[in-house]
Amino acid sequence: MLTILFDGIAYGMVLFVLGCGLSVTMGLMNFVNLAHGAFAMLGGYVAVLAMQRLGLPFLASLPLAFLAAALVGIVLERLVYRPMYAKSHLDQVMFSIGLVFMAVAGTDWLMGSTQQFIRLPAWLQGRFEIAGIGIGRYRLFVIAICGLLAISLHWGFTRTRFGSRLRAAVDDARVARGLGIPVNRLFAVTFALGSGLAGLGGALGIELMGLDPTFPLKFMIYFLIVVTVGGTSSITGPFFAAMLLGLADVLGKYLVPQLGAFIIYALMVMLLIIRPHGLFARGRA
Amino acid sequence: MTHRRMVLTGILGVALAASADGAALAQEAVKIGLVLPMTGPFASTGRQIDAAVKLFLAREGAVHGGRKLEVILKDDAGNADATRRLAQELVVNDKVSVLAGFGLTPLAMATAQIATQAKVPEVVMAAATASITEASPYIVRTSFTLPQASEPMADWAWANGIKKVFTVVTDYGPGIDAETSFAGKFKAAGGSVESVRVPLRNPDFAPFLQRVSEAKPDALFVFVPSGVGAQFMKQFVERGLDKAGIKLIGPGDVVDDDILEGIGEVALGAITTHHYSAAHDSPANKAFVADFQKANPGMRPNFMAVGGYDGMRLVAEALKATKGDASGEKLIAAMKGASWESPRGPVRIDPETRDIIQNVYVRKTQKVGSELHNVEFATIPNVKDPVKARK
Amino acid sequence: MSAAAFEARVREALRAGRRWYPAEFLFWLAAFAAFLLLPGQLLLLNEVAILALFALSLDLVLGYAGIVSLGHAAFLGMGAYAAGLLARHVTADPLAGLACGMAAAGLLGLATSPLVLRGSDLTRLMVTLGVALILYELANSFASVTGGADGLQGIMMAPVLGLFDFDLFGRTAYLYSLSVLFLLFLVARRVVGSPFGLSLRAIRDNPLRASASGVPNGRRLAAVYALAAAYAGAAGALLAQTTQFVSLDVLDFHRSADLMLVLIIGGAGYLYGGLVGAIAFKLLQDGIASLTPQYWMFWIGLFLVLFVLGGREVIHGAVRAVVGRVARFGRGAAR
Amino acid sequence: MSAALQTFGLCKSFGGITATDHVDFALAKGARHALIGPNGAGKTTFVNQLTGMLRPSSGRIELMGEDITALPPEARVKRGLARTFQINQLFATMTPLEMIALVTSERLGRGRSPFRTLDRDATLVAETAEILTRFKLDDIMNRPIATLPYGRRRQIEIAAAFAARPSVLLLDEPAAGVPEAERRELMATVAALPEDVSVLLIEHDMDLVFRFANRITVLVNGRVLAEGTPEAMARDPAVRAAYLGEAAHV
Repeated sequence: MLTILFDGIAYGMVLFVLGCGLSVTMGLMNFVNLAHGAFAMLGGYVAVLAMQRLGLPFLASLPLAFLAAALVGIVLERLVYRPMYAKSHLDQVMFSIGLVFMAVAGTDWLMGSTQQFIRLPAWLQGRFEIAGIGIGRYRLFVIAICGLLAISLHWGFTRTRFGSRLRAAVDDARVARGLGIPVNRLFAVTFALGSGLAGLGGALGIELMGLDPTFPLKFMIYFLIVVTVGGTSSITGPFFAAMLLGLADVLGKYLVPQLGAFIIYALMVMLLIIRPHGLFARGRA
Repeated sequence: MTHRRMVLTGILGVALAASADGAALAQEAVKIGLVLPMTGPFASTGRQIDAAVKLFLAREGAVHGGRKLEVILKDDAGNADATRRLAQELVVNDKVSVLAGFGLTPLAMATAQIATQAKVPEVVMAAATASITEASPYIVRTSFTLPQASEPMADWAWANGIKKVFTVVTDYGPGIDAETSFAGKFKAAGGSVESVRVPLRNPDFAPFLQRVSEAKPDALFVFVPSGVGAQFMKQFVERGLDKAGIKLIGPGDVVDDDILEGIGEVALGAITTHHYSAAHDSPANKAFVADFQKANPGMRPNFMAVGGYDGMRLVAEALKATKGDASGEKLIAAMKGASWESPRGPVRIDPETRDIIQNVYVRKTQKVGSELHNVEFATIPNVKDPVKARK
Repeated sequence: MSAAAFEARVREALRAGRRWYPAEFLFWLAAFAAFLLLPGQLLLLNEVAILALFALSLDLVLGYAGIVSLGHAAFLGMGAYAAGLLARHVTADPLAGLACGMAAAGLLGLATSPLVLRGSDLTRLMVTLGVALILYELANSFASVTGGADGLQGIMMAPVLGLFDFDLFGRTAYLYSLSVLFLLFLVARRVVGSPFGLSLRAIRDNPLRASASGVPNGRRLAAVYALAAAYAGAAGALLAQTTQFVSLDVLDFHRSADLMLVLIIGGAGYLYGGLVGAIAFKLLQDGIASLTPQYWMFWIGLFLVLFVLGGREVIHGAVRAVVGRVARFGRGAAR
Repeated sequence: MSAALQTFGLCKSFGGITATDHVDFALAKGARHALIGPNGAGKTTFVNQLTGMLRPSSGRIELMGEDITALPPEARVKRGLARTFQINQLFATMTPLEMIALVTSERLGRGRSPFRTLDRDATLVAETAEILTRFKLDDIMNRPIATLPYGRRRQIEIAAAFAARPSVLLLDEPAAGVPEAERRELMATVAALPEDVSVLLIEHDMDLVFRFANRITVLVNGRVLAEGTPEAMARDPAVRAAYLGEAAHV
């Protein structure tokens, strides 16, 4: 039972790293980027390629996944995302779905439709037991990395100058602009960071979630739940949302396997019923 | 005429046709409508079969029974509505004499009515739920049925000292088939079985495997669609279930040849029962595998490929028997009871059920040279689909 | 000008909204003539008609009431399963199935409308998506009823009106779907031009003023949402009946996404948008799929991106130009 | 004489800020009443509560003696309470004709009928024509509202409110932003409203207020500072200090 909790935490951690970038970009530009998962997939494939073709070790492929996704994030933000900010939510949704479709088909074309795999180094394989709780080494590794990331992100968000500017911009972009905060550049940086984190999450998640060209579609709803439930004004919100989601998903499947994925969707709709306006709302008067 | 939908014609034997006898040239080609998932999550099935069909035409020529075979390939992306419409269009507009392909059970089932209505044989090359051939008198199968592959596993497991089994199957037709047939047979032998079903769209097996680990069975019987096997195997090992002494058994889908290298060494030691392994030790198979890999570098033929290859063979044999008469009733009559030597071993179409009768092999996943293979070590000859055999 | 004369002018101006244009006659004439002119394409045409009905449904909520939805497939699926199950277990009569599908989907729309009507566009997108996903999982989980991932097999339909049997060539299927589409279109046309329809436009334009003008926004939106759901249910029922098969795919996300695409191609808010979009979409899908059968998704995606990035004006300009030319031609012919 | 519209201890607070503070207010039947106050005095918040766009924190609102505190805006419209907005709230894609027809059709209870037609409804046509004539919108009735000049749109704003045939009409700064030349005509329209309609005018322009109103309420910091005839208000030292004085200096 406790092992399951541990698994759920690991799962939630990966979801957090995957989704937190989305929540910040959504909060900052009020932009619905359904293509966020495509960046995660990109990171995953970069990691796979780095290991298979270049023969890099697993640990070295992780930063590469981050950098590649971040880089593509910067370029795309400049070229195609920027004109989208002023458009309606509907347009944004259509646009990002289009990107997802392109990413899915393009990846299929380049990489084939089969599942991709990585070989973990030996020290990350297998498991050990502490007080009767089976602990997977890899999951522990994931929790450690993601935990560190979460803490440093939280620190960066609340304690640094960048963070305070970011928070000001999320709160009210117009006022922030008036105060001389370069919101556009701030956003570009955040977008890159968020994409990069998604890429890293994608690479970390290969072992837990699998990786194939349909990844962005399969996990889109998970990211959206993280953002929806967690809100967009902090790091802690999405963090707890991701934990909740990871635990609910894993526990639900463990306890009532026949209901499968039903549980998390029901959870989401219930949350929406309870706080329909709480979504994306940032305590406006 | 359908200029609208330019078709991907899979003819490789154009050159061969030139050297064929004059009668064949005079007669119209026999069109085979091949409907496969070439995109989407099951695209690997489609690509294997497509490659095998092309290989058949290249190796055996396009002319059989005095008629030229012309393959029209359509992509249904694994979507049953599309399969049905494409099949219907193939029958109505392209006037195909045979429908073939069908990567998944729902896709084959959705087309059954069309086969019946149009009196066109439907050659199922992949889908493996037992009941498919009962959906229409025009359905013939050259793949396998899951009960066919699963029941021998129950016998082997019981005979090898396994008493308690936990089954994990994907929650759709084939999975349920595998679970019920295995559990039925194993329980009848005296074993005990616990079961969970995993939703088709399920990324994380951890919670299900955790249940398995707590139940401490002697063996874990698993069926998942072929692409998903790798993830399952990895988590199985990561969870330490192999070290806990739990054997991994099941029909061969989980250690699919196509992805076995990707699964890696975690697959070592899995015991599976299946009708085909690329490592099957026969001259026919060695040649088949070699030619396949020459035509498709980097791809290893799996049980889907052999199903596609034999599907073409079946059509060719039937045409030979009817002397080129491609009317549906004649063809289906000729297909019943047809037998030939396949890369997988001797096979025969059961005249009563139109399902395939074939050997089922017990295999162990091992290293052969530098590659991973499912090495066969026991053979159960001439297995009929047990579900229909009992009726 | 006398009061009576002015009243007559007002009446005339109010009637203008629901007057039939010659181009419309041409459109429907062409649709029915396609039955004779394109006998080899009836299966595709049947799909176009069903997609058009589905798009009409989304146009009612999006174009006329301004509700964005990413989960319209929920109603399509509901209608399809309801009609399919009725055919399997109760009666094989197509019209009964159609009514059943519409009723089931309409009720689902009514039941979920309170969820959808609160909150912002973003919330609506999420909730509609969530509802569709839940329905998908429900259909998947209750395999004993729905057939789960294997699909609902063994639907046999009786002849339409007891006279026209469904044939392999899709003749009955197309005429049946087209007739249902046409009738429901007439109803929609009437509804849109009614006081009710006017109040929907009011809500879409300015909800604040609408409620200050005495329009009960919530109830009106709920009503049109349920109506649109019933339309989508009808599309689902047609799909189930003409293919005699229902799979989980009817509830899949890509159905909702494709539908959005259909409507943005055709343009929302003038009823014909969905119809024109459906024709364009199917031709596009078919054309692309035949050129690159494996990667049509890529081109659809690219199309979407370019469309939003600035192609919309171009396409709608072209559509308007063609429609305008046809309309002028039609008027000329009418004289 | 009983009041057309009356509030009892009306309060509204947002977080820590009290925008409406125990307001007891009565609008007499047939009155020409003005509500004035400096910027941020809570005038619009007060109106929004009267019409149901905002829910009061506490207190009661009565229309013609009936408690309407909990009713939604559209129900209040049905009971005869209509308003205009400080910033035009129009249906941008409609024509003036359609907008007036909409309000009329809702007043006549036609709005829930999906199968009626607008043009075959003689009552609806007659009423719509009457409103269009009264507000001199007949020449532009078929042009999209979004294309009309601001002054005309301001007229439509009032016409749309009036088309609901209210017994109480709340005008929220009707002349705001209207150029001087058109202002006269606009106020003439307001002055020409039938006498049986009770009108509450929220206005900044003291000139307008004194020309139009026979009673004035001064709202400051969400509280009623004073109420009385225009003359009395003009003399009231507290009012002068709080508001008029300021205005005079501007």
